[in-house]
Amino acid sequence: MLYRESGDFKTSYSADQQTFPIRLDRHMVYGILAFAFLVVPFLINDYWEKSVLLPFLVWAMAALGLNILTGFCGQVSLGTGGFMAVGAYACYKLMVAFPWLNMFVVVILAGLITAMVGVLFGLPSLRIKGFYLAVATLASQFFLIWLFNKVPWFYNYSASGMIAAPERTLLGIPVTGAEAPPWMTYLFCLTLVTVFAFIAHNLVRGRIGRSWMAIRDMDIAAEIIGVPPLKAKLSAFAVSSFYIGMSGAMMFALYLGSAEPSDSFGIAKSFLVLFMIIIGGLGSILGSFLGAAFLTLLPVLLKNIMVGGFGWPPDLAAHLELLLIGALIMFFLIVEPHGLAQLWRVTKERLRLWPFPH
Amino acid sequence: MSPELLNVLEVMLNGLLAGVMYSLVALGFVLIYKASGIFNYAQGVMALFAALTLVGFQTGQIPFAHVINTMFGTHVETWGPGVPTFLAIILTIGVMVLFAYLVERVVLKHMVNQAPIILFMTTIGLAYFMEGFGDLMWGADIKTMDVGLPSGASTWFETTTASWAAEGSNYPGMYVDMLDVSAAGIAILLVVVLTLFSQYTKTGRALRAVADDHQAALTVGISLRTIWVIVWSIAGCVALVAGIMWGAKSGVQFSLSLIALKALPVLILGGFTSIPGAIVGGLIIGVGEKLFEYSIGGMLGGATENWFAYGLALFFLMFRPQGLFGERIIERV
Amino acid sequence: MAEPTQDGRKIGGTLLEVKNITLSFGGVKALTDISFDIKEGEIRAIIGPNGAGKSSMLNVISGFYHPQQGEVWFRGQKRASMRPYEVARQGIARTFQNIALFKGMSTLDNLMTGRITHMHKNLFWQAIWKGPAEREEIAHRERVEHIIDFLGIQAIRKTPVGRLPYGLQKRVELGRALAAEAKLLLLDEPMAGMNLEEKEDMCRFILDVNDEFGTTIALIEHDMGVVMDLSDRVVVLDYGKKLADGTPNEVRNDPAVIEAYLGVGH
Amino acid sequence: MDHQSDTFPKLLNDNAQRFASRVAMREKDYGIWQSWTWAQMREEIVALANGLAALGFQRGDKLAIVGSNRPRLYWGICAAQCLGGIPVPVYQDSVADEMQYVLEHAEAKFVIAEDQEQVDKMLEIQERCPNMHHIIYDDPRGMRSYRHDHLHDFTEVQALGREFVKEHPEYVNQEIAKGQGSDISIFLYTSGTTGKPKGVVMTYDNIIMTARNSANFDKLTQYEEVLSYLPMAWVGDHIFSYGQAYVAGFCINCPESESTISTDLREIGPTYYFAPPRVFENILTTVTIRMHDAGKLKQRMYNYFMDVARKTGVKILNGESVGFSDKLLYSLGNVLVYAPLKNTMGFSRIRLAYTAGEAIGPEIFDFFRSLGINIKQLYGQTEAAVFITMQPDGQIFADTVGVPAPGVDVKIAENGEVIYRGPGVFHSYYKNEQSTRETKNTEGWVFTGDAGYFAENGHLKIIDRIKDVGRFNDGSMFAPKYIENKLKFFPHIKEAVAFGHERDYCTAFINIDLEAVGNWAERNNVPYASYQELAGNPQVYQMMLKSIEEVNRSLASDKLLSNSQIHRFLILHKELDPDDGELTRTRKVRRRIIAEKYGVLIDALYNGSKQCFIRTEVTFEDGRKGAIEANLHLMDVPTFTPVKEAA
Amino acid sequence: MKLKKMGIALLAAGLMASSVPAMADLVFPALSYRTGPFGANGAENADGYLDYFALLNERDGGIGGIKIQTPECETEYKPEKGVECYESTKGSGALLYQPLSTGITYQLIPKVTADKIPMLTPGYGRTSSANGKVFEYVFNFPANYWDGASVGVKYILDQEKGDLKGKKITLLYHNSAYGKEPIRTLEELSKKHGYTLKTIPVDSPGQEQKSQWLEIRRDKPDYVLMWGWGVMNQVAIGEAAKMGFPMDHFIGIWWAGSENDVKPAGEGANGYKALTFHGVGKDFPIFKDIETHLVAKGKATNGGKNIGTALYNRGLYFAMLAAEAAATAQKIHNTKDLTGAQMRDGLEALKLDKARLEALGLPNFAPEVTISCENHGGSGLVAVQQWDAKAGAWKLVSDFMPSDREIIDPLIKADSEAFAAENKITPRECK
Repeated sequence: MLYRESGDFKTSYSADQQTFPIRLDRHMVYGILAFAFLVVPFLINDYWEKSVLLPFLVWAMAALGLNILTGFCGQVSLGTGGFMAVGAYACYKLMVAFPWLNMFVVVILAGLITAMVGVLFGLPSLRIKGFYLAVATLASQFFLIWLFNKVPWFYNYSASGMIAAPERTLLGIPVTGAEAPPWMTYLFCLTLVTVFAFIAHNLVRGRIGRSWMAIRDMDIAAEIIGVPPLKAKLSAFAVSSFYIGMSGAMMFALYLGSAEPSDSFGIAKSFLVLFMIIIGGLGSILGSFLGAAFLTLLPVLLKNIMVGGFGWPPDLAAHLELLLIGALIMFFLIVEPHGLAQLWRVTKERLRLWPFPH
Repeated sequence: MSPELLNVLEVMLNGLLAGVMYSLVALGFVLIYKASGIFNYAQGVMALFAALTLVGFQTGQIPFAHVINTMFGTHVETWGPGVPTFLAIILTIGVMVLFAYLVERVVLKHMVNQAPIILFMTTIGLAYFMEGFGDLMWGADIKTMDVGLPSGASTWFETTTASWAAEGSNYPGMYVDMLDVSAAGIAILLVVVLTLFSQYTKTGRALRAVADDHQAALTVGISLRTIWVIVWSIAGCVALVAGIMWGAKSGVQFSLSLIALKALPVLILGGFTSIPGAIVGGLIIGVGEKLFEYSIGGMLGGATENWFAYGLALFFLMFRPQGLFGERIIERV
Repeated sequence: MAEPTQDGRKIGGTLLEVKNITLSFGGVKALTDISFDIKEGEIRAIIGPNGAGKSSMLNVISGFYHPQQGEVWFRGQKRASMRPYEVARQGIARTFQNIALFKGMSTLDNLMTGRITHMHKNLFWQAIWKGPAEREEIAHRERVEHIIDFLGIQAIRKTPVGRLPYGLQKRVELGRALAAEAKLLLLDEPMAGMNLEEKEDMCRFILDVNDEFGTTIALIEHDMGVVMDLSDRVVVLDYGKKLADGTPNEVRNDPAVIEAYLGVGH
Repeated sequence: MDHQSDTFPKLLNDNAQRFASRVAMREKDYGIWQSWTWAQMREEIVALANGLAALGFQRGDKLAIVGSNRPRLYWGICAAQCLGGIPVPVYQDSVADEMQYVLEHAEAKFVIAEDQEQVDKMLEIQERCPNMHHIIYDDPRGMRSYRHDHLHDFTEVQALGREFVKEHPEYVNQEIAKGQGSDISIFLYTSGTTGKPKGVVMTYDNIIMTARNSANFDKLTQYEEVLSYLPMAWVGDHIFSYGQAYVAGFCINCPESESTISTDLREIGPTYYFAPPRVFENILTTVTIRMHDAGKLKQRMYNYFMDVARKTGVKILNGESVGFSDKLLYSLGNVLVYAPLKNTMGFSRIRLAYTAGEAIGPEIFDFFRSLGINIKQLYGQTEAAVFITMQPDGQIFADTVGVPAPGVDVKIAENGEVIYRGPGVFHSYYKNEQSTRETKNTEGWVFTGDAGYFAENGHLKIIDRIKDVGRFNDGSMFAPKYIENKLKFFPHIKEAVAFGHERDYCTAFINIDLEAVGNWAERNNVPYASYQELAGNPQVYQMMLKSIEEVNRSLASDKLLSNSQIHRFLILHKELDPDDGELTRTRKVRRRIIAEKYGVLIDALYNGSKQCFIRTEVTFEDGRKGAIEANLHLMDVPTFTPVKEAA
Repeated sequence: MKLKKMGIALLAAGLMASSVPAMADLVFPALSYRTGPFGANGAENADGYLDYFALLNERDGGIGGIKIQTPECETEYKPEKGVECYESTKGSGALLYQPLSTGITYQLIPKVTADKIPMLTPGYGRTSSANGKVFEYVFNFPANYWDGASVGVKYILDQEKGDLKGKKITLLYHNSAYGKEPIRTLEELSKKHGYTLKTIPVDSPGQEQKSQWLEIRRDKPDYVLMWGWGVMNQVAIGEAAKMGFPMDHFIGIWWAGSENDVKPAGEGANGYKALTFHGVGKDFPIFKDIETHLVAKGKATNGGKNIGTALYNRGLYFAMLAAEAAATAQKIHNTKDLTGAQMRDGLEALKLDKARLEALGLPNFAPEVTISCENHGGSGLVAVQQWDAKAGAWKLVSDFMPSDREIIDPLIKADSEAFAAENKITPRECK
């Protein structure tokens, strides 16, 4: 209905394979980005920052990462929480050891460190496949959490074993710590997520992305046409862990401000991110965002409606919330097993064909 | 025998018994996976739900009392003294069968031919749903599970083993929990019953056929959907057994659902499709993690069991990627 | 050296040679002492009844199976035991008996994946995209577009291959192998399961590929008629052993072949 | 335009300077729209011209163009004209024999063929065309093993030209300068409903002046986008995609292939568009069918807003005043229905669309106009270089074809025939003095062969071919085409043939539209295995009956034609097909052939029988011949008493 | 299109925190956790907390005549949810936060300081926040984990007649930040008292403790201290009982001292001890008020089914501390409506003596509490309670004993100073 594609034709390959080939999509994305970068910072307050926007951005980053591994390369991982912890602790150690280091650099370095750890734990994927791999990645989840709990060096021997983000500034404005204004942390995360979402898109549309997808769709055929499985799988683990590490770093330094391994990065987080990409859509960048939005916003929404709106006792609401989320997840998987991204694709297709049904 | 050796034996014995407890949970996973290819993450929550239901019947709780009270401002809690344990178990089995039926009707029916990971995720959704549902139905407080199983240290075993130790070593004897022993007994019974069931009943044979070939099963004359209901019912009963055992250890509470995490390494080690695998896997994991904690864990600062179980399973997988007893994955071009 | 055939194609020297290949799976012999060669520019067929070891032979050449005995010589050099992707990088491409396309990708992406051995821009450039990576992508896109044009699959360029009918999938798979611009193209039953029209199309494509690009082709086929029309030389396998080797005419008149293959009334 | 270049090569030079960086041509190829600016296109054409010269192409030589709309073939036309040669575009779907006649008749020395398929045809007829020296092909696919000395790859010819120009740098420029407006520019062969095709000889003045006049009439600019998909041999394409493009400097877009035209149309979104009525009809049919599949709510929305559009859309387009609420409703409809609909059809950007060749159904005409698509009718023929009459903006009527085009005089001869003269009037029929004299009198008036009259508002109305207009036995007028058109306005009727000349009453053959009726069958669970079975279905008969009754009702109200009500009809068991000679290539009914072939059926229609057996020869797509047999039902239709006062 | 916009507007509205109480009320947000693995404990605690404020509203018309609002927010014991709860309630004029989770406490420490809303974490949270000079808005009186550890050892010392030389004490702890809290104190104390300390971690959730308890069985320690949480407690107590470990030598921290922890073990748990910093049982006058003003009117939270449990009493006590501080603040600032900073002043001037407790209907329920600007941690008086399985009730078996300040104060000082240095906080001067 909204699409006017007539006359929107491509005269070069670079136009044909651009990120948003349809003009309206492009304009919509520009609009959303402009809104997110130029308008939201003026509207944001603590509540929106901490309850809605930062969690969304942090989880979107993690979902991007896991989607690269699971959605694009077909390797199911339940070690996300552990890798986020690596990112968080790497970030903490870097912040403490190099207080002068720019926060962007810190987060990216934390991601790189996580990428290395990811490669290490990705090695079994060469032999183990499917659910066996999924469960095997739990080994990394449990081991990493145990490690960060056990080795005091990671938490700088603090009495409690908690790590807390010291204040760091960017352009003279605090970006971590309690004094950081909401718009600053928001913009920081938004910038990272935006940039790396585009990078993720670039990766998946090119040679590397295709080698991942080839492995995902049919690994033997992929190898026989010249995709080295070792390189493809490990690069997927590396890139995926890089993103997850950054999200862990963001979660620790900007969103929560402090962290403790089992509370903040437990196995529940691994499942949560996996859910995000499945509800959102495997193998879809957009899906990562939709999934993250769905699963971070839905509970807040349900809670506000049930407790705030209907005035039900919080415990009842909490149980009901769990029940509803479970039911909604099942409902979505039944209705559209390929996730919200597919739902959007179908909707878009219908809008493009409007008023025709097909 | 030296006390050290006896200590090792004691650790191993307890490891074996702990392993049986893991197997009890893993068994439910295997049953469903074998028949339908669904990796049912909700198995742990099913155990919790079954245990909650059992206790609820035993103590005569009114389901959804809290909801009713909130909505109508009443103060109902129980409807009476509860029913005898045996009857409660029967009733609970009934509930689990009903549950299996509903799961098939409402959820699985729509999920035929979906990718395994989607099915897996659906069961996690189911797990969330049941956690919420169980809490709403029976309340979130911790309940005591008592079905009259023996519990506590076996003094007979303690004194017997104490005599094995060298004179004067002041060895107290080996510890073994009667609950664990009875769990092992029940597990054996369960496996025997399941084996007999699958060997000597028509339904059982159909189940085996389904595991081998979905098409073939249809020719046996039982619809796939019926088979799914049966399998989920059986898995529900297995979950009830696991719930009773684990509930007796820790009380019936939310954490009971987390036993699924203890069963996962057992599963990958034994193979998703093998009932003997679930048993042997459980034993290996149980002994392995206990021995590791006993011998090396302390040096690493302890609490190694959680990850070591997975590490051990991973180690086995490197040699057999389909698990010890799993069906061999054949790669074809 | 090069001798033109009657229709003006050039057949050159030996491109690939297998020598005394023996392959067994846990005691069951799939191939016994097989030797033959493939000359540059020719269409070489491997035929034989079901279970004759044709696919195993192809799998040996493409590095998926490693024979217990025997050697594979490619472009005049003895080949070490290789992983399949290394074989691909040497310039051997193939299709599969049961279509092995990447179902989640579009036709275009499947063909682009075929060019993976020719693309080299690293992760960094890929991440930035604008610049070298995009240029490389476009350069290869152009070549792939020519293959799309060649195979007449423009209309399904951006369709996910999972949605295509069987015949088209086969064509896309051929396209993917072509995209690799390999020296040697192995086709595993390219016409299996096709109707007459599709078979004719596929024959045309195979001949055209050989003709236009001068690609050497080795193919396995069940349909004797097709093979005889298509190929320059035929090797016949039966129960893992070589029965005959020669031009279609020679093979057709070989008594052993008649006995083992034609005699059974296919 | 201050300067008045009088030949296309000169216009090309002008455009290459005026619009150097504007895109002159695009072609969908290798997945994207490959583009050439005017400057680039000139370079290509000049290289080709030089190449042709190098191969020995002389002034006055003929260059046949065989193939579908490809840039290179268009370049071939201009390249030949550069050298003072005469391009002869040929209908590409003609079989070899038909081509042979044209090529031989035109004495074509050079051929530019599109691909292997066309080259094969050329090679087949080569021996019978002794003049044909060189065949140049555009697409080398599959032609590696062709070993013929006179076969040239297009790029090789251009390469040859680029060499040639080094030695003769001024040759082509000189040749271009030699050309003048009165020179022959092109031969356009008419398909001809009867007999052999005639080669219409056109001068540069004919084409260029007509193109210029019409471009001014409709204010065409260099910003237009046109999709060229109609046969290059047809005068319409030559004017719209060549003449007007060179004059106005706008861009021509060639589709990827015939099968992708609708996609390509949608992608390009032309601003200026020509299509025969049947194309618009097909579009409407498709729209209707696709909307049938939509949900209830959507259908109701669509129907509601289409009603709104019919009420106000046409008025808005005609510049009439419309109430505010209607305007508001229309703009809402525009968001929800019209604009998306135009988008899916590829008409979002359309500024001007023309239709001609046949009468267009008023419903179809109004449908498009109510959506805001400025579709107009024109009346023309090859001999006039298209334009005889055109509809000026704001004076659009479905049943008339407009006022005389700029510079054209039109009048009605005594016998009712429309005659005209003007700048576009053709030079002559090639090698056919007699026909030329028969068609064009000494004063320059050309006989159209159409019967028509001027309505009160000064617009021309065409009834039928003058020779087809017959008389019933009672002496009243019988205009078969008029009746057939009325029938064909129903979406489920694809073709109709009316009979009645020298008979007592009117009868008709009906061809069902497989797409429309098939869709209906699917929706109503009517099983059918073949076209024949569907055509014979009693329910289908009932459907047709209803439509024909409606036609009768409307005919009854026309005082001239009330006698033409259809009394009996049958549904043909096979589609009328150009391959069987039943239709012309432009899908006009060949009455004589049909009358011969289906004489049995016609007799049956008049002898009152209820059934009739028929056996027909058919030609299959691959050229094989066969026969089909059928037992057809004949059906009576109620007729109405003529209304005295025409409504 | 329009639908979509409406959807977005609805979504935005739904995401906004919707409860905005009248500003005139005193707001004490209740961050509770009633679901998840620890939900059973959280529910009891929250019931006590809410009931006390409800009682004040019903009986006294609030504090100083101003009604109290207690918007409840479910944290699920998760840090992120806690932060969300904090952000969604702080705008409504919240006076004091009691997050009931150490994890959430850590998230909130910098935030409450920035927002100038005091936070009270009795018996949990960051131990070194007892230093009021550094932690201006964070309070953790009346006792913290280190007090607990110290008093635990002191109680053992009393049991062993003042001599711990050669004795073996084992700490069984939840392998998390919380569980590791007492280790340093116990190590320091072992140096002082000469006992051998062994620490055994249990990984969360702790359903399987065979290894740990076999180890304890082999080691035969004289005492086992337990820093457990959730299912770990129930399993540990069960295992101890089955192995025949003398239950009266098994002492848990106050978070391992609820009815929930002991009941599943049945008779076996008899004699198990736990630390506490407040009284147990229903034997206080205030429960009569609760009965008449709440239960009878159907206003008790959850139908009053948790009244009198250890954790209910704790919630009650937490609420009472808050209410008293608010009353104090009202007195100091001579205003009815309070701000966060005024509330802080109230907390710092809080004085709860025997008389006041009696007046509140809680005679001898807890030791005296005196808070000051420097001392946000209170006196650290802790008692021991013991489980009587037959009666199904806890009873106090010791007095409220002071912790070993010699050991603890330097630890607090060191940790808080490190925190100050790390976060560039200049400790404030206290008048």
